[in-house]
Amino acid sequence: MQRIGVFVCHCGSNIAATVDVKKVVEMAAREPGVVHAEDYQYMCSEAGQAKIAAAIAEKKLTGIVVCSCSPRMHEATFRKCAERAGLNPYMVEIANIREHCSWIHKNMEEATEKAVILARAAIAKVNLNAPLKPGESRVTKRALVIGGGIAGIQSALDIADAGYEVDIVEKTPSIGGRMAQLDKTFPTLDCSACILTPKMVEAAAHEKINIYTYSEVEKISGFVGDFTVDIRKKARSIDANKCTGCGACQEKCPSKKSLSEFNRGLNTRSAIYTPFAQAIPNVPVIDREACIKFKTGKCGICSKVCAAGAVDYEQKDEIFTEKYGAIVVATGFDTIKLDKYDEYAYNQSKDVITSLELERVMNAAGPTKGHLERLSDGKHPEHIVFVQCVGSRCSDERGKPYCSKICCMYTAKHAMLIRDKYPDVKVTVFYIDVRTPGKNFDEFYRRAVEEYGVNYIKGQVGKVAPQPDGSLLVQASDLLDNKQIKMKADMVVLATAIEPDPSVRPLATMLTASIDTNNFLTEAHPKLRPVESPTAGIFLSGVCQGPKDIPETVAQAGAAAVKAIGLLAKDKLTTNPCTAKADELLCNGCSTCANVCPYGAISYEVKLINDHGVREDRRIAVVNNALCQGCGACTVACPSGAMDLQGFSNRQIIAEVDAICR
Amino acid sequence: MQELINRAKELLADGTVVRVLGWRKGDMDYNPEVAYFNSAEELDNFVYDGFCGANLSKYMIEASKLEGKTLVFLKPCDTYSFNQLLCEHRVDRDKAYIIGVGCRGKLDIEKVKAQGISGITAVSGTELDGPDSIKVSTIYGDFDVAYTDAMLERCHVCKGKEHKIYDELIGESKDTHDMDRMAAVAAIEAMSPTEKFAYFQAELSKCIRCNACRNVCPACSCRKCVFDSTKFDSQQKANVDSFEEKMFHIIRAFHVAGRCTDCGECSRVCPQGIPLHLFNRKFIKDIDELYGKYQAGETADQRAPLVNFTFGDAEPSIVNERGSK
Amino acid sequence: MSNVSKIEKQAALIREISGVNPYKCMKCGKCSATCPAFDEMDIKPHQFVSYVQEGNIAALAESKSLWKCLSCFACVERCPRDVKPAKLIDAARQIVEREKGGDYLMADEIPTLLDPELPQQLLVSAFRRYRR
Amino acid sequence: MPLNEKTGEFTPKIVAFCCNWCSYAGADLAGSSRLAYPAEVKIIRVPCSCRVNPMFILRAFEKGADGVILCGCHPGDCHYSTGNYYARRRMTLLFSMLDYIGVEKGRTRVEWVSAAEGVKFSTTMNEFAAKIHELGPNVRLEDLRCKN
Amino acid sequence: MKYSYYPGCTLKTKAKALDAYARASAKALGFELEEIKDWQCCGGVYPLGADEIATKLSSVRALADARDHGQELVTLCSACHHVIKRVNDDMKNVDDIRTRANNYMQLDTPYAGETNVLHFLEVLRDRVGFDELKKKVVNPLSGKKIGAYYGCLLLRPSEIMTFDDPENPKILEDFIRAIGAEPVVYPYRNECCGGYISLKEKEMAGRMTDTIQASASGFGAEMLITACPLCQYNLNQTVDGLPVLYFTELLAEALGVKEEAMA
Repeated sequence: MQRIGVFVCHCGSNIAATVDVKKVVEMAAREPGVVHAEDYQYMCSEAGQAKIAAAIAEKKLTGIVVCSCSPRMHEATFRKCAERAGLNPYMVEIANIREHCSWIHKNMEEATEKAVILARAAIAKVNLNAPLKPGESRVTKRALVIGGGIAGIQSALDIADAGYEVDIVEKTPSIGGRMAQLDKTFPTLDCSACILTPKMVEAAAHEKINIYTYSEVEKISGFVGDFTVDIRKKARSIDANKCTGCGACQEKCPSKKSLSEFNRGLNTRSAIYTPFAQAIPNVPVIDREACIKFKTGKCGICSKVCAAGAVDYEQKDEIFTEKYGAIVVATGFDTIKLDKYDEYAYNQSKDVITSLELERVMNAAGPTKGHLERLSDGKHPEHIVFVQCVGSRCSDERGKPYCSKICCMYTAKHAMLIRDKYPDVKVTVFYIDVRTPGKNFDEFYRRAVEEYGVNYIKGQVGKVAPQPDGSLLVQASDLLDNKQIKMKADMVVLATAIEPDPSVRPLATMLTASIDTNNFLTEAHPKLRPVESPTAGIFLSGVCQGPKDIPETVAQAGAAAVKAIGLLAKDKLTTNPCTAKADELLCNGCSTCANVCPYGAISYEVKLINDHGVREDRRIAVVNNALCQGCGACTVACPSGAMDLQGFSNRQIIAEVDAICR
Repeated sequence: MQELINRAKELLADGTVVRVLGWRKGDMDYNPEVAYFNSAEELDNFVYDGFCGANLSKYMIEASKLEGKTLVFLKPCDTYSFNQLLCEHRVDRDKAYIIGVGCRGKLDIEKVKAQGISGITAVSGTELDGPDSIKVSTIYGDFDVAYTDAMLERCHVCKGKEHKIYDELIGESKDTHDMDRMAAVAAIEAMSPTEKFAYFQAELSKCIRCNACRNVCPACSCRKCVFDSTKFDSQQKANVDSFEEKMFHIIRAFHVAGRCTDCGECSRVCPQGIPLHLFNRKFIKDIDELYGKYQAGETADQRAPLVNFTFGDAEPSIVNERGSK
Repeated sequence: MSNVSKIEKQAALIREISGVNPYKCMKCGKCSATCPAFDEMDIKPHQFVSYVQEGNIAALAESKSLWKCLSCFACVERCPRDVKPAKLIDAARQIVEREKGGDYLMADEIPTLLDPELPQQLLVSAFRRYRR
Repeated sequence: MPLNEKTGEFTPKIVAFCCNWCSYAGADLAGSSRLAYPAEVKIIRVPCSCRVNPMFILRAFEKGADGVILCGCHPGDCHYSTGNYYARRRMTLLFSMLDYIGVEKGRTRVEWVSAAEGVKFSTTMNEFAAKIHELGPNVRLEDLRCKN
Repeated sequence: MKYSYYPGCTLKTKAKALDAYARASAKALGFELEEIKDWQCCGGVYPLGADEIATKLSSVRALADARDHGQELVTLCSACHHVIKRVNDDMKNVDDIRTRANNYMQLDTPYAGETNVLHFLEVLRDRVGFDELKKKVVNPLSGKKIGAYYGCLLLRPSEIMTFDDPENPKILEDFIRAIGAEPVVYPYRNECCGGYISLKEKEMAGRMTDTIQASASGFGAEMLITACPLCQYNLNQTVDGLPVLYFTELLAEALGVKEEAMA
């Protein structure tokens, strides 16, 4: 018989305001096995934990139930507390009477009754608990960073600087990501390339970093400390070891009509190309869909002009497998498609562009060589209208329900840069709210208004109508004046919502990392574990977790790196002891369990079994504790009930069911 | 029948097998028993006729533990069970010498009795090569009964006359399939929830929990049944009907779902005449309709539907559309 | 019935008839930016939401806007918050028309409004829109 | 029959099995967002929806539960990759069998609720509880011997 | 191919041409419009109020009739299309409206949105196909610069009408191309002409049509086409405006059945 202690937490008034904790103590004390029950203001506090430890010692408790917040919050805390007091940590059960009770019910009587039942279920379970001992698994001292933008580069550099091998996998031909496409950065207005390229070079030169561009993650298996990843290196059609990066091939390539991805489709590139001049590696790829050689078998000019003989039309995709201890996801973002927002005439006029396209227009390496001009006719614009919140803060399916966070600031930046360089250009910004929470951010926005004379109007744009004379008629609200405005503009720039890069969806499935309804990766805890995925060993870096600007991205990238380093620094990991275990006397050896095991953790051995005096060789399932992750699929597949899950045994769960239905 | 005995004697004599698993005469013509034969002499009691419905596959679990090979006679439908057991590593292929025996459907004495015939003393003409009607002798005189009229329900919905696994074949099999296997299930599906509940309540209340169904079932072959172990706090042997009616048979059917070959032994042996196969067939029907046709025991290396999935499987809510109106 | 409870009832009725939750509005003004009849309206489309939120139904009922709204659904289409201002306006119009004497079109007005080309559907729809 | 002693109203017993990674966290989120659902719903934490044995569900009914709901990660998002796919087949067949023996539809349900779907968790539980209220007490599966 | 056909009030009176050209063209294109028996006026305005039932019943009647004939329901007038399509959506998706409407109607088989409602233009695009139509054109309207006027009713609310991109539609432009003419795209083709208010607020409606007309002619259109008798009437009120024609008239002309249609 267990000797159980029950500890009911008030959580200040979080629990105590709706649950009569005294009553819970009183009722729990009557349950079988319970020899001690008490309540306290904050069980998780030092004093609360001291009470638990004292009771364990004094009452010689063999198991405890803490009625408090979610086990996802403090189970680990109370387990550690029990362990310090000499009790096996797996003899602790939590009754969640906060998130699942006091916070959702208003009626005290009802909530108290439910809390009592939840406590009862936990007591029934702990009566059947057995001490468990965690196992150990090894840690592969190598990290994988998925995505080679500023987030991935920063995470990789930090991990590599700590002395661990890092592989960066980037799906495009060069690292650099979105930041490489930006012209200037806020709120300092320094040049994006000037601060990014040194980082790219540093990553490329780092002896601990391997960069796999034009590559994608194909398959991921394993678990924290021991992931096995298949990476596909797409055929570049160029031998990177031979290529000198001279650029002759690109110059001579006759197929020059493909839209440049790097310049957001605003101009074209050759079929053999490096996305931009500072690309790393400076090795081109052949776009096989556009290449004349691949389409018709004729041409081959690039091969002829390549002095190094690097062009290899026969190159094939290559898949290699590598093991990693930690994975950092840094897949970044893209702007949403504007197909469903044609009231802004994005598809009807070349002079309506997104902000990211404006970055390319403003950039010296962009389609207009950095001259601000209309893309339709090359004319210098007299008036530019910026529209905020295009697709952000939308509750319908056209857009995104969240604030994209960076638009207010980059719009202020664009407005300021334009007014600075071209004082003759009038700039109007239509906004719903100007959101500038950040260091020097509001000051920056105010400078745009006060020093640069940018005209901010509160109100949304309803329609952009292209006019026969080539101008754009912008119809908008001025809410402060309660007017409808119609103004002519030469260009309209849309602050388009950002969304996670679509590649993150299949990746999350491979990683078994959870993802929210907007396809942002979910963090383990929104406040306390913001850079970790709930899936152990997966860390989040940059916009894949939520909208953020460059300094925030870099900060998070560093934080993710530190978490990864903390993992890689360990030689062994303690494993979850809640693993499956087969009862040898009951096992049929039928292999049903192995069929459903996602980890290949179950194997079969022929063993001499003594079954009530009958000795015979039997085929028996054996679970590898280092591989088993404790899902329990095998326990239900097992027809005889031989396979059980420690910590969540059949009898424990049934005891909970019984306690609830009593 | 003599051919089987002769062949068995040969195999015993040349040492291919050390024992024979078959049927021997029972106290009446219509209840032969499953038996081991260890010598040529013992084989004199061997019988193979229309009443040898018993599926010998399950006995091969124990036979697989014995020294030497066992000769086992399997009817076409029994071979599915053998394959399924092989798939689950419960029988040892190397310990079995399988003679696939011909079958023209097996008989059910209850079907004879249901025709108003009582006081049965003997039944003849049930051999594989026998006539189209059997002769039933009773204390009131002799009666002729058409062979098919005395056949087990399962033979009317026979899976086919082909043996799925064997070492050699003796005897011709006949196609006896002349009914829709799922008709009875579909009829129940069409009832209202109240009718369904009443139907099963009435049938299952007859259960005396003798465990014959469990013991005969080739899929129900666990070393220890969950109903006898402490693992689920579900051990209960006392016959208290409210449990039997609602849980035991559902759990049993679920445990064999995807593994049941629909051999029909459960219903054949039930002393209370409960149509237990209707549970198993419901699962088979659902599996066929939701996850694609699947026949357990078709081969020995299939992946059973409950340890398998596709990404596009139906959601459980499909039951709301498919189930009772 | 007290005045307060009548207002509350009417505001609730507007929410019910329109099926619109005015609290979803984030006051971006896109409806008013979109509205082709904006200049003719005394209470502007985005203000309708505030009036319903505040329960100022009397002002809505007297508003010219009820009769100026074109029911063109441009605001419904473009509203990023799915508030559907046109439905609010229509609901307010319903409330006025359903009260005795609220009709905006009288049968004896018709002859003076007709012209030879005028399609039938304009009369039919005017009756539907302006009368109960 | 679980009638409220004071009001005489039917207060059902509802067991909700929630997987640790998605749905239990979704329930936590419903809690921290203060999204109410009836106190009749009691949650049992399991590592994965595939841990739920049909016997647990039958057991709950036998012991007098009026409704049982299983919540897990959305298909494709299982923390253990494939657990919910097995659970989906098992529950589909079990529910179909319960329907076959005449148990009212709607006493059982499976819903995929992610860690981010606090709202969905709460709405699901509200709907499910309403459905159980509509169906009334479970008399067909309850084992009378289990009553005190 | 046979479709159930709902003409609506105006097509029997002031807009007879819209109807006649459509029928003749349909014949030329190999499909038939079978007029629903005893159809009633749709009311011209979709009743927005969630509590309005009676005003939706005439649409339900037409929809159920098409369902009973196992046919898709084709409309021609934009207003009828709008009303019937939206009522159909209510019957399919709004439990309360479906239940109450069926209670009123007492049909042999209750109606639950089974019928597929198609505008004549959708038949041309999705059933006939513009490529196919192009092949059947005998009298291409080459050189004609035509502005399409969509108006509101066909496009919005787009989630229910699912007719075309509500902000940048192209079905009429594709149609214009198919009959050999040149489409003129102008930004006000999906802005309201004020048709509904043109009875009581003539001046206001006039200002709206002026904007549309000016925009279209500014981009070089020589004429406007529309599917809506109300728009056609209203847009024609602009003094010295572009001529406004029904799209079916041009279709019949291109197919060479114009005379036959009016015979």
